[in-house]
Amino acid sequence: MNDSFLFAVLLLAPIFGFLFNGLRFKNKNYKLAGAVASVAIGVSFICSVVLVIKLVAMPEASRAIHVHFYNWIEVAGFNANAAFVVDQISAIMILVITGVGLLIHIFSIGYMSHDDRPSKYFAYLNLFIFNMLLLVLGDNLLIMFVGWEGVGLCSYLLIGFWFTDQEKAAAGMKAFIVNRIGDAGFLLGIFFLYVQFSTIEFSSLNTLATDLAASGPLGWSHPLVLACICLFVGACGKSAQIPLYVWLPDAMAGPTPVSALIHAATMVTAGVYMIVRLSFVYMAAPQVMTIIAVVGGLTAFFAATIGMTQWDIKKILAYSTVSQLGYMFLGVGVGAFMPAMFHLMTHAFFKALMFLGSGSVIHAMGEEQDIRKMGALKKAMPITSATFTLGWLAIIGVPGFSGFFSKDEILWFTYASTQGSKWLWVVGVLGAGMTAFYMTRLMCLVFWGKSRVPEGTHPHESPASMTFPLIVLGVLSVVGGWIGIPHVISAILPGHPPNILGHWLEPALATANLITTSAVVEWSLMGISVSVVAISGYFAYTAYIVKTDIPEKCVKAFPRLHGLVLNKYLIDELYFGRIINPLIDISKGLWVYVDVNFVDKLTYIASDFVKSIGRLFGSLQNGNLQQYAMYIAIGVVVMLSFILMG
Amino acid sequence: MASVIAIVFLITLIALFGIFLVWGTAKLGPKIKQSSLKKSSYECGIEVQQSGHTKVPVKFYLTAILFILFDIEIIFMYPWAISFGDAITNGYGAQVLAAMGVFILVFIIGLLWEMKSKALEWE
Amino acid sequence: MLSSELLHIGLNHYLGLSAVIFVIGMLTVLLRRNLIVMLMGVELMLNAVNITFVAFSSFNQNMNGQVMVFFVMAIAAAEAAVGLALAVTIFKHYKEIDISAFEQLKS
Amino acid sequence: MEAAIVFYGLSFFMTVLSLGVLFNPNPIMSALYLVLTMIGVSLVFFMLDAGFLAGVQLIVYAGAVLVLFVMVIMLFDLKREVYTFSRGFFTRLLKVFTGVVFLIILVKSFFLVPETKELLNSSTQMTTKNLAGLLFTEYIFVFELLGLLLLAVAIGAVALSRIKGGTHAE
Amino acid sequence: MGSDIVEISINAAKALAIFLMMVQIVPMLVWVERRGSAFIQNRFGPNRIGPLGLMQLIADAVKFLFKEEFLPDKKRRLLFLAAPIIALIPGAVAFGAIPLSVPIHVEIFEFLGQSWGPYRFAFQSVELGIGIVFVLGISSLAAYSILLAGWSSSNKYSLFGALRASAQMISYELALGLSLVGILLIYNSFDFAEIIAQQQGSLAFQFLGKDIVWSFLPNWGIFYQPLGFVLFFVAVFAEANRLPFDLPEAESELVAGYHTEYGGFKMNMFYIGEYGHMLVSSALLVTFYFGGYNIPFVTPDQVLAGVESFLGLSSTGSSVATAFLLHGVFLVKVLIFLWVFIWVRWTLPRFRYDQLMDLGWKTMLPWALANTILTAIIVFIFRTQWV
Repeated sequence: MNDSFLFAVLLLAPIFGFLFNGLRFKNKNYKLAGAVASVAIGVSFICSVVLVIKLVAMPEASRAIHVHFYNWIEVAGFNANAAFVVDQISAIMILVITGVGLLIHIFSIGYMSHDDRPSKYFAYLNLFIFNMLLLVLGDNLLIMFVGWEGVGLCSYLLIGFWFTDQEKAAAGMKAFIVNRIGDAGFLLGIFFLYVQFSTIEFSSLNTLATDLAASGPLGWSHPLVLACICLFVGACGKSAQIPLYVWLPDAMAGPTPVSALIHAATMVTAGVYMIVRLSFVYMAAPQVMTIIAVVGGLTAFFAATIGMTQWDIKKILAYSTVSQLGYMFLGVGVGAFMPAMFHLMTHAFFKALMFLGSGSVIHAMGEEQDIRKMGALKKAMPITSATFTLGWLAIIGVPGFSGFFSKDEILWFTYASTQGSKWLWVVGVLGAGMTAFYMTRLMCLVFWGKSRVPEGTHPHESPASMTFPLIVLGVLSVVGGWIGIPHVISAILPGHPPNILGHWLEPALATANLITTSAVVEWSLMGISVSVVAISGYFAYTAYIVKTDIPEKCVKAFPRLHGLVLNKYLIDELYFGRIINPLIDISKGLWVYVDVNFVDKLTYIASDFVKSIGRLFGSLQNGNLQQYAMYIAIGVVVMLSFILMG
Repeated sequence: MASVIAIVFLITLIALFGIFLVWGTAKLGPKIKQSSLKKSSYECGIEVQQSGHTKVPVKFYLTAILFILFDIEIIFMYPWAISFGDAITNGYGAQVLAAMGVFILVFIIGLLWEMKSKALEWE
Repeated sequence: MLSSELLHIGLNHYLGLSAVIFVIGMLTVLLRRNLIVMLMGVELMLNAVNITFVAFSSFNQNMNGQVMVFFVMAIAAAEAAVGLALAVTIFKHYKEIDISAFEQLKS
Repeated sequence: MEAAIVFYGLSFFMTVLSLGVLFNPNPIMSALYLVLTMIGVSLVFFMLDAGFLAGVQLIVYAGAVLVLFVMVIMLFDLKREVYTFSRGFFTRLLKVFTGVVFLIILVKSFFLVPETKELLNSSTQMTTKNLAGLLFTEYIFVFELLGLLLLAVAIGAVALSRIKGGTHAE
Repeated sequence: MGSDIVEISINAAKALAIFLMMVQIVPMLVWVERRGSAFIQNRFGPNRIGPLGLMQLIADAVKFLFKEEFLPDKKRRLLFLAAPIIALIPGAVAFGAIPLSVPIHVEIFEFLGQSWGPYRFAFQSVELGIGIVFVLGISSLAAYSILLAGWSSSNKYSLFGALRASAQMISYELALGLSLVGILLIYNSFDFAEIIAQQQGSLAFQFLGKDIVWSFLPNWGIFYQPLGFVLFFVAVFAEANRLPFDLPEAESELVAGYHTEYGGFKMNMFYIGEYGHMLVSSALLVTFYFGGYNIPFVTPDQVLAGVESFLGLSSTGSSVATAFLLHGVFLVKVLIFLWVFIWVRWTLPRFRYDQLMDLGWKTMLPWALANTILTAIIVFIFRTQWV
């Protein structure tokens, strides 16, 4: 089967699903809608698997399948054509998107059984997958941008899915607007790149960038540097980094599978994927890399602190996503492109798992999201709690699980890379510790400990269609780590399992040059991080299971700090106060003075003038026959006099 | 130009003669006392019933209109009649006859229609 | 002093006469209120035009002018016929022939 | 010499008569003035050597059209009109003014006409036979059309006379 | 009217003479009519005043002059007086246009020490290139006198009479015009003189190239246009409102038609108009169908030659003599027709009005059209050289 057919099916299957469901919005039959959507995603999953297999079969050097459908825009030198490419990086991404997507589709069939608009939901979900595939497979920045926007749209549609609820609709709006700000940055970045290289294809961009980098360091005002900064702003918008992260916690207003798919596995990783895609371009601008690393580290630490004080299960997971993304950007910032991709994949598995788990918990608890009203769900929901525990172990980085390998690799690169710095490593480790603390806190309050479930609700295990994806994701979050075992660990393991992922991605990515250190240093660093994680985990366990009064004492010890953190550092209020409200006031003022008084007045004057002329000529027609004859006579006389005079 | 003078002379002559006669009768006749009876219109001696606005039949003006139209069609025939002899001698007698045939046909149609539509039916 | 130009009747004299009659006809149409007199005004204007036609045709020795007069007469007669037929129908309806009677077609 | 006398006399009479048509309040009188004007026009045609046209003018206008006018006036029994001219002094003034300006323009335009030859008296070409010849060669189409026009007018007039009110005007 | 004083005066005298002739004929006709009708009705007629009642006419004329005037009220008086005058004009002017005889040629002669150039006097008051159309035009003006008479006498019945009379005149004018087309087709000219010139000698016409001469018949119009003659004859009667068609002003019908209100000489003027119209009609009949002033089988030139050789007068004298001789012939023919007019009046009953109008529109007009078409086809067949 030739490539273009495969690509076509891969891309068009979700579209077909979208159209099928889209045209029957009002239909309440969720089974049919869900089935069709899942089948569509299944088909594209199979296509992507086939593609990856073909890719693997190709020789290592030129591992890329390129397909060109038609040249989309061809204007005086600038041409962007609808062409797609699958190479090592995008292979992983499409597998993750379609794979995780498929599982989430299956999960949401059960989840959306009570909803009255299932087909609309599935239509949006399919559209989202299509756009995500566009973003990932596009061979030039413009196609990526189209996907970028599409994804933003779908996230808005899905977050505000229950738009009847004012607050949820506002959350959708907020997500969309913040994304738009990021997209603006992304667009500027594309322009700068075009200005610099007059092409927007990734392959040519990367080669040109490396030649440019070879010719010496670039100043701050160099277009390439500016491009990187703007692109990074775009990435922040999409992947919720420091300035533009505010939308992600509120995005929890959407259905949980949405959060799982969009705000854990795929969309939020788009920023990371973009930077990894343009790794050589970023390598040419080291100063931007440091900015990214610093922002990534801060976001990781900062989000983790907020995560500790939250009571809503989904909010905790949201902040944990923000902090994990912070780790990925930290990795990318220090040049650890391969570990960042690795962490991205593993994070996709265990975060999707946890979200779905929380989904089934909420589903079981009758839409109750406050963990203070949960507890001891282990007995009521064995499968969910078991798989959730696997995810917990992965995320805090217990050795042997996927989270450990990827996060540790990033921390090692932070320490070892010339780009990185010791302080960043320390921040990273502290972040990891706090992650361990709030995740354990979550586990204690939800699954272990005493049951604080109110009388009305009786938690029960979710049906098979919801638990099956949980199991698969559980296995993946464990197994996912083994394909990218760092060499230092593989050295001591029997059989020296090779770093498959590393070899796979190595030709396509740039890598930071690490300072040579002995294995001992690496082991010791690993030891420190594991011990920090263990201590904070134990501390959380004791605080929330054994002696439950510790949290109150901490709160009383630092009341103001706790209040501040609880209210998410009043970031939202800051934004509203400083930016949004003044903007509204200005526009209201403009409306009153300029529009109402000036522009309207003008139009009224014009219309009155025309009306008066109309009335003037109207009076000419008074039915008197002779008057008409007189007008004719006058006309003739005037005309003749002109002829004679002229 | 000469004929115009002759016509004008003739018309003035006749008009003067007429005026002379009318003037003569007025002057020579006995002086008349205008009495209401004399002024009233002569109705064979029967008392005059002035019936106000007389119902004038519209038929007459229709005759006049049809007269105008058919008169013009006749007048269109005069130049044809005059030049028909020469047309024949010059050789295009046939075409002229044909053209005139069409014209006369239209005339006949008008006539037939007018007869059939009983436009000139006198009560 | 009868200048020779005035005595010798040229084309312009006839055109002058026709112009005068035309204007009088026009004024009749414009000024008189009685519909039938307006139609007479039209007849006057048409006759003035006929005079110009014949004047030009006889001064330029070209028969086209006369043929045109011939046709103008036919059309003028047809027009008068229809005009008066309409006048009669109007008279039947409005009982009076003054044009101020039928001014319904106004904005 | 006598041509000038006749022409000026005739044109004077015709202007006076047409003014009579305009100013006479009694429609029957204005109709009669119009008859005399028509006879005047036919005399002008005689002066211009268009004998046939003069005769046709007499027959068509003086003999047929104006008989219809007089008959219709009698039909309506129109007496002397109370308001002969249109309302509004200024509009009347404007109308007269337009008429006068029109006259001036016409007279001015006559002098644009190139100098014409002497009026040849009854030269050979100007006979009715040539008129007929022209009629049947160049204007044959118009000739047939006019036949149809007259037919149409006949039908129209009869139809008009049949409208409500039957054959008798109240 | 000619270039010098002599020509003008003679022309003027000629016009006056012809007009007086027409006016004189009218009383004579009245006398003939009264005597003739008496003869037809087997009674004497006026014979008291003067031999055979000839002076009766002058007596009537004087009587009419002294009759009392009856005039309508103020506002219609002008039209009331104008009507009889207008009645006069058509008849007289039309008669002036008809050539009564061969034009007179006068050679140069000495008089009062001045030589007066050769003259040519047409034997008619108005010499027109287009005789027929002019006569038709003028005779169509007759309708006005009737309309005005009816209108201005403010008498309901006279108004009706006037409308009926004018309607009748109009419809028969159509038939008249159409029958004339036949004549034009044969003679191809409007001018009376030319038509009469073509009616000289004996009947001769070409047929398929061969010239056929029927010497026993004079070359008159009637033999070319027999149907045309009948139509013309009937139409002329109607035009002049003569008897079978004189219903509109017949005594027994609507009082006296349009001239009920007229008394005295104005009434007489209407009669003058009527008889004048009759005179013109008969003159036209003679000109078109009976060879005008031609003596049958003899051309005017032969007559001129005969007179010259027989009387031996000078050329002007002889041309004057022949002119008057042919004029006499013309008058004889006209008188015959006048007698026919009168004769018909006292023999045929009167038509009812709707019969009269139907005859005009539904029989006369179609027949005239048929005649035109027939003549056209015959002329086409006879004249084209088929060979």
